[in-house]
Amino acid sequence: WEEPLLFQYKGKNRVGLAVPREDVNDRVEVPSSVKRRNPLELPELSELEVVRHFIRLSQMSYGVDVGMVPLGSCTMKYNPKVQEAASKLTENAHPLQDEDTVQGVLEMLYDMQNWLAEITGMEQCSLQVPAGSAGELAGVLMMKKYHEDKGETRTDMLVADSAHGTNPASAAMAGFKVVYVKTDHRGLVDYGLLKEIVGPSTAGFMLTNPNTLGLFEENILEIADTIHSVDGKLYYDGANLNGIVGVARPGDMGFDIVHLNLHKTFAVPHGGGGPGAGAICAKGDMVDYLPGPLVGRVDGSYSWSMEPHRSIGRIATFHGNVGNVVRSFAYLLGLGSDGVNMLGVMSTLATNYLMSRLQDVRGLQLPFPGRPRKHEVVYSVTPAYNEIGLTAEDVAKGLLDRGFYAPTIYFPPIVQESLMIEVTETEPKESIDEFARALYDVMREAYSDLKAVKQSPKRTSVSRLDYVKANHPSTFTPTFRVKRLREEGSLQVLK
Amino acid sequence: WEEPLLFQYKGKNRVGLAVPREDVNDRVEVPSSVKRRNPLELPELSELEVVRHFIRLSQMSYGVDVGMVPLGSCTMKYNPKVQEAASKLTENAHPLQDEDTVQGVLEMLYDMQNWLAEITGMEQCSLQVPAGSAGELAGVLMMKKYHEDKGETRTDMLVADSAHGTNPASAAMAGFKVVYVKTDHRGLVDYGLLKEIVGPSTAGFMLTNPNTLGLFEENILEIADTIHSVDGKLYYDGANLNGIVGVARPGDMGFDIVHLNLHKTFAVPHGGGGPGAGAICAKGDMVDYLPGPLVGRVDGSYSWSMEPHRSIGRIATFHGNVGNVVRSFAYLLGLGSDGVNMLGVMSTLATNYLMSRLQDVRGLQLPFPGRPRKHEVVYSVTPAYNEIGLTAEDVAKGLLDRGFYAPTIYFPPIVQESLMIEVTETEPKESIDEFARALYDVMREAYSDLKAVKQSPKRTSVSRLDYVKANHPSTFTPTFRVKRLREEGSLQVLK
Amino acid sequence: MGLTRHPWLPNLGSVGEMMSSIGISSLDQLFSDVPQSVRLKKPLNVAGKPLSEQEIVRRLEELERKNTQLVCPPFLGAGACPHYVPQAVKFVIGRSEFYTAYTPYQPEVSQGLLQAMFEYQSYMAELLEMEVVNSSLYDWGSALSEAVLMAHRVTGRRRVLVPETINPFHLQVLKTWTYGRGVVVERIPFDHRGLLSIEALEAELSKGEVAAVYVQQPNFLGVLEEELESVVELAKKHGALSIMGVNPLVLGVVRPPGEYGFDVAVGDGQELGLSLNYGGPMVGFFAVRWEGRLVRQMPGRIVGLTTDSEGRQSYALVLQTREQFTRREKATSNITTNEALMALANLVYLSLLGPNGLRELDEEIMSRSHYAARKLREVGASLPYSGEFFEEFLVRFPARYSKVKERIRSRGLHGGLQLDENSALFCVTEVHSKDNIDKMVEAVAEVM
Amino acid sequence: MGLTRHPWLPNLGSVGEMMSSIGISSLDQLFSDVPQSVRLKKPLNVAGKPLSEQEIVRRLEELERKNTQLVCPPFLGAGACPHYVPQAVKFVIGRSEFYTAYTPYQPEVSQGLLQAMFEYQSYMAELLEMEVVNSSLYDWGSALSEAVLMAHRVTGRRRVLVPETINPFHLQVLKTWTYGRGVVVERIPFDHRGLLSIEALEAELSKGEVAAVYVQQPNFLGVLEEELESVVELAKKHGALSIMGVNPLVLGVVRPPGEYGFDVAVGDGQELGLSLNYGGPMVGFFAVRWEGRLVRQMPGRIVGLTTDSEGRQSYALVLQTREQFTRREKATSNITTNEALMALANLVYLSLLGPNGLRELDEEIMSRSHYAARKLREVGASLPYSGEFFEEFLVRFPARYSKVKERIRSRGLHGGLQLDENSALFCVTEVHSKDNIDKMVEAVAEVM
Repeated sequence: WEEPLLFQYKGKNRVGLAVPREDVNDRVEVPSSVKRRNPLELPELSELEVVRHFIRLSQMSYGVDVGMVPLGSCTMKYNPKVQEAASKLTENAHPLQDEDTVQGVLEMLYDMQNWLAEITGMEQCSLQVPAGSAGELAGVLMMKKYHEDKGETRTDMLVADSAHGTNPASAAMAGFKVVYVKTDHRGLVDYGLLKEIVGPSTAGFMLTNPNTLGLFEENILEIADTIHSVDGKLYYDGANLNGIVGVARPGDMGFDIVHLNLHKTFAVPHGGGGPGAGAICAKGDMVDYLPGPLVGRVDGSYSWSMEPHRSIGRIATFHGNVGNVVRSFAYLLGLGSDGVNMLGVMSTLATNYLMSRLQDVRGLQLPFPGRPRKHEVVYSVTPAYNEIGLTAEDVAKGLLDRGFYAPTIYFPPIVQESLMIEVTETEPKESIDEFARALYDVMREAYSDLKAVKQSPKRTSVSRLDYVKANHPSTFTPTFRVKRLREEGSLQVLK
Repeated sequence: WEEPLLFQYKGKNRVGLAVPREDVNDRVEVPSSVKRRNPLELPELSELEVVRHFIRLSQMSYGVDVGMVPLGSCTMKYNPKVQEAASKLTENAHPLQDEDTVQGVLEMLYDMQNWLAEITGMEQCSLQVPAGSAGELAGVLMMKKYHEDKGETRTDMLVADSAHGTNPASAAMAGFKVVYVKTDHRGLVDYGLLKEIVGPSTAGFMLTNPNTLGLFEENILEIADTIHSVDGKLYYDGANLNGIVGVARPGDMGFDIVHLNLHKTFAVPHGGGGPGAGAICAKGDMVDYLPGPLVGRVDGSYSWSMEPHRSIGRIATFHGNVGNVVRSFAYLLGLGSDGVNMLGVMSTLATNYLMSRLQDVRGLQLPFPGRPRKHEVVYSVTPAYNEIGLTAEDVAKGLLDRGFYAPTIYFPPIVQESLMIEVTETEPKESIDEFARALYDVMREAYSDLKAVKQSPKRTSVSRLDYVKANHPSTFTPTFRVKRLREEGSLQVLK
Repeated sequence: MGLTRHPWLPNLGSVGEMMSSIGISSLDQLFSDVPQSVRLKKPLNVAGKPLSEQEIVRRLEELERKNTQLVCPPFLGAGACPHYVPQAVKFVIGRSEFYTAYTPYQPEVSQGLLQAMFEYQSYMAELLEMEVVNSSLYDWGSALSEAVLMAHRVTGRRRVLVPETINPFHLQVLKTWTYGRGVVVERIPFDHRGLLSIEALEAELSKGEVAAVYVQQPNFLGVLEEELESVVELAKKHGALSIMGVNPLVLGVVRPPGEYGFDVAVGDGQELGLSLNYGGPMVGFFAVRWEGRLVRQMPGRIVGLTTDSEGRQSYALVLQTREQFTRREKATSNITTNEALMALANLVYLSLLGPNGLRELDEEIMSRSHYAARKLREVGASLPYSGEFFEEFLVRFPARYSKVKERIRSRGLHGGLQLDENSALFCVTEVHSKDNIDKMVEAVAEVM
Repeated sequence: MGLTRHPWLPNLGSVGEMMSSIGISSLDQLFSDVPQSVRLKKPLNVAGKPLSEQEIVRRLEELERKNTQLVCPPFLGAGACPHYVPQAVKFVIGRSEFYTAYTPYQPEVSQGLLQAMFEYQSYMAELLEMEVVNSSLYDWGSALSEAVLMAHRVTGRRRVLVPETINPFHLQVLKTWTYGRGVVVERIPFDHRGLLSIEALEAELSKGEVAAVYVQQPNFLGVLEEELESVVELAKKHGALSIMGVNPLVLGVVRPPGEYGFDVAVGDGQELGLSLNYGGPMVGFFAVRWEGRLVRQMPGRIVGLTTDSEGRQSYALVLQTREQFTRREKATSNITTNEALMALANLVYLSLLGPNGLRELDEEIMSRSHYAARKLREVGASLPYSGEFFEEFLVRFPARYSKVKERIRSRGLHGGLQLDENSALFCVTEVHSKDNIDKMVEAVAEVM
């Protein structure tokens, strides 16, 4: 398809949705000082035009329902269709309704609070955070407030150099100085270095385990002891939980705070970027700092009765993305204990199986070899880059032409020309086989016909894009309004 | 996509839907004489595999939501999305439930019976027929029984030579001899000829008005008189009603029986071939012959209380395609009287507008010119066929490459190399413009590069198919079972 | 013109422009050929004022509230049995590329739909162990009628033998559809176990002129017929076609028509992933053995495998020379619209269950129906026929069934279909929990 | 291994094969690097036994029944207002190519989603009359927080002035989010009409060090602010950024932020086609004027127009150098996940309504809310503030509101949000029929 922009539709005097009219004689106008002056420059469309337009756009989009999306650290699982039915439970509930009118919703949230606490080994969870980054922000604010309550100003937030970019960004938003902890030759936190860095100004350590290389931090108990020895707090980034669910729990490893991405580990659909859903969980003295209120249960009825004493306050306007929490609820009901206990095993099995299919592919290198991966694995195409100039991006585009979405590339930053691959336990073995074949095929083609790979993708609706034009101040066009005003000559170059 | 057949999936020990287990101790087996012996040769699939497979197949399908489907006599309207919500009303009702438990369903059916009677100018409608051909069968059986009740055996069913193929087929299923009435030089029923044909053995005349050329039968009142003069019955094929809704009614033209396709005129989605929904309506002495029972209303409550005295009996197992009737109900609620009264005008306007955009296209001829069309128009590419060998099928395939579905081709049979186009009132003017441009473009290309058109379509998921292989007894493969058995050598050539 | 804007009528604002392109000055000119005498004198009065979508939904909800909300689906079968419809089935048939498509006349842009129909045919073929399946007819009743009309065409005979235990709704449809062709339908009695009497069948067959013998599995009493080999043999011996009507759901555990050698198999896919829909749409299936005269005489559309001009595996409608749009009055049937979308639902349902799921589901249904039957017997009801059953069974009550039924209704449940003063046909499937079965039995116990 | 088959775990039957490909003989070997001391000693206890889909649906329905079924949506707003959600909106966001997609990192296979996000940004830009819009943040509260943090970055100042009539939930979020950066939030009072006091604002501004002035339209009392030009002027004069929070729904009839010259606009798209969802997901929008320092400092993803290597119009994520995955602690925000699907819902909703529909809807809502207000006054309630309102208004009752509320509940309706002993904030939109408004007022009348 080459589907025009809605703004390029030319209909007149059309409407795609009729407005109901109630016969009340109270027509009023807004005060003239407040009245909109310019006509709204929006297209007029019938229902057919709207529907057809978006059907066509949808066919130019790639999601898990179309094929495998092996993005590392994103845990792109299959989203069971029963989840869509689940959203009916919460769909029409207003966040400020009397509690006795939403007991079903509250019971669901209460169960979820408890189940997630059990899974993470924490004492309590708040579901208010709408997604991961808000969960991280909540977590670092909790640490900040904790230290302040003690009358201390702790300036440093430790972050692994292999960490997700959100970790340092969140720490910075909370006003911390970010101190990076290097990765050692095994792909793990350099424990020796860590001991040197930790001190009285250490507020906490943000860590993910398994880490972004898919490796389990073996020294986790020692790390926790070290952080705790200065009364720092250990923070768990839940993005990578899928590799160990049912095998080990952050709480048992010494973590004090955990954020979860329900849209990763617990199968909430990613929505093309969002909405997700999150949880922030805590144990010990950190429980008092959770964003509140939480759902409590008294005499069989549920209410927002649990307010953490030293709560950092509200992190979302209402109760978080409840409409997505219920999707995870349905997912967990379907897995049950038996299924939940197999998540880590099955996702880890999938990753290691993929690795077994990718042995000895020319140009592809496995950094930090010799250790089992968990939910994901990171490869490097540095050998091919050095030999023939093939980049990770080239490989990604080559995979697109073979019907797959690309892995995460150029992350984690500690690996050059990296491909970060996560297949999840929901992809059938045959899909993994096909993906391995496709990757092998791209590498093989690169060595025989590099130009062909460099020109890919060719079978997609557009080919490689002009990013200079997209980002240059004189051509940067974030809205149709900018395009129109620029064409009219009434817009200056962005300064 | 090249999506493999489900039978080519290789998973083992998979299931896509879990079966609930209730703890009852009544496990029984079927008697051994009745027990299935051969294992079921069906693939094992997870939910993801099933969903992904069908998403991919859906993207290789073309419907009204994807683009214009200008199939003549098929009335491919836009299907408003509110219809999908409407199906909830009937979804879970069992056809044999106590009537007092389905009053909402019955009220809807009662309203629909009456509305359709009003629209057609008939006295009563039965919604039991699941689609058009069953409606026709009901209609001809009603005529047959009517004449038999009078003690007469009438052998002849008159059918216009431009009629839909279902008309003669239905007549034949009811045991009638089909007598064709020719079309005259104006594109209308040859009234002079008709008068000659009609006689004591005439059971009835099956007609559609506007006819399949999109022309209104001007002599309709005279035709009706002629048929009625020998006590024949005039039957209205509702496939073409859309061109005159709100302008004229079959009942007022002298028709005695009308069948309606709710999936044409009343926007039930076509479902890739079905299910549709139908109605069979009657007036005068034909009312008693309708398939029954009908919904009646007594003291504000609804029941299946109206049984036509001389009913031909049940034509469907239960009450017809009620789950689709409710979709038409929602459609009619949305149009209201004001909208219904504009259907004929707006669809006719669309057809004639298209014609105004297709004047003087080289190679394209308008048979029976000089008269306004109604819901559809028939063109012929005979001039181009004679000049350069371009066929109607070539034009159809050329349109596919330009993003449109093709019109109906080679119908009606009285026009050579015909393209039968119906745009409906739901297509925006701009779509009609684009279609006209595409058709012009195909014709232009044919004259400059015939081979290119003959090789189209090229941009579709497959190119032109091998119909000899598809139909030849030695290669005819209607199921995967046939393919498997043939490959195993255990299947003979079909004799 | 009452309307100036409407979501479904995009051209209301372009009327003037379109008229001037046509070269007319009034819309009336479009209808200059329609005699004034047949023109509508006053506007149609239909459905009141146009409703906005929101108001349509409100009106529908108003009607929904007039339906009684039952605690669980009725214990009703008799040709339409309640089953759980998986979300994935609803999702797939809700893909509008499928549901807004027409019959795939242009295969190059309809490969997805065609492949799905080929897969539907293939799944049904495996289930039935028959080689050729069409891409659906309306419902069981019409599929049976088409089968009988086909037998009439093939044999030239008029007599058709059906069991007394045929679903009476199917029987009525059969009579209506075949009336025009002069087919005579005769009924064969059943024995004390509720099974077809083979002796009676043989007796009727030997009278000659029989076009077809029809059997139903399970039969209307819910009983599984056990001597179907004999039926096929006898029909063959007397030159009649053998037709088996079968609930495809049972075929996870029950012998399929192909194994017996039936010429034709018909039935309804309603129990494979369709909502009840107050009885429609359903989806009739139609299958025949691998024999030319049957294949060439069968009704309905068939999708076949072929290749395109570049050799790619592809799919197209085949054997179209049988159909009405080419053959007109000589067609094998008048059918055009079929139930493709419902056939798709069958396919998705079966592909989700797979062979293991289907077998497990069958076993679960049998457990629950037998549990219900045992419980009903324990409170004093009886099962008059001793033949083994699947999900339906006839129950006889010492009390009047109207009273029993009323008491069941008082619990928010809905009993089985009344057949005579003291009997009703009950249907129990995986949607009836033990809890609800117990509640139903409790209610029954109160009036015994 | 407790499970042998599960619909969502396809490889349970392939474990052996996969293990041998890996070269291990026990699944435990996959976790040889996890110290025994942190391994789970007993299995997690979560959610009971695995439920089949049918049982999941039953459990959800059980919970649904524990919610009170109201006759119509509550008369509740305060940041989340009930509106009719069109079927086409539900349909489009139910297309799983959209909802199962990730952030479109690979534009070549994500053009559809990218184009939709570009269109969303473009629609919002027209509505707001602002040039640059991102492709969504979490909600109003977090969008406001991001705006304030941005003002803090741009100006280097710490004071932020907000009206006393700010939505209190937004205020709480703002305080949480900006706490770490040491931002101080101060409140500006309102006058007898319920409008922001410009004098008070000016006084606070002149004290200096103000990073941003925030106003809310309509404000928490439901009142439409009338002197927003002055706010922009004053902010500019004192070197502070001006931020307008606005309910985008009102912009069919109300002056947009761009017309006043605001630097930043934020708000929530909840009222543009989203279900209430018990308060989430919602969708924060974020827009800035065409000025480099604002554009480069804004948070969140932005989709821009470009061309591909063959010159075709295409779309891609732009200005990614602002974002966390490249800039880490120097990023403009930590946000990754946004609310793309909800932004898509906004886009579909607005494209259905178009300019005429939006204006008509606004007029209809104002009619109904004013009807309700008049009726409430007629039975003895009062409106303490005289400023013009849109859909929300503060009502003062002579009786205690707890009693009023209870009486309204007795009709199956749900009243407004209690603000003090005698007052509540009511919200009336197109989902509240005249009938239901009358019923509510009737209930109120009974306790007056």
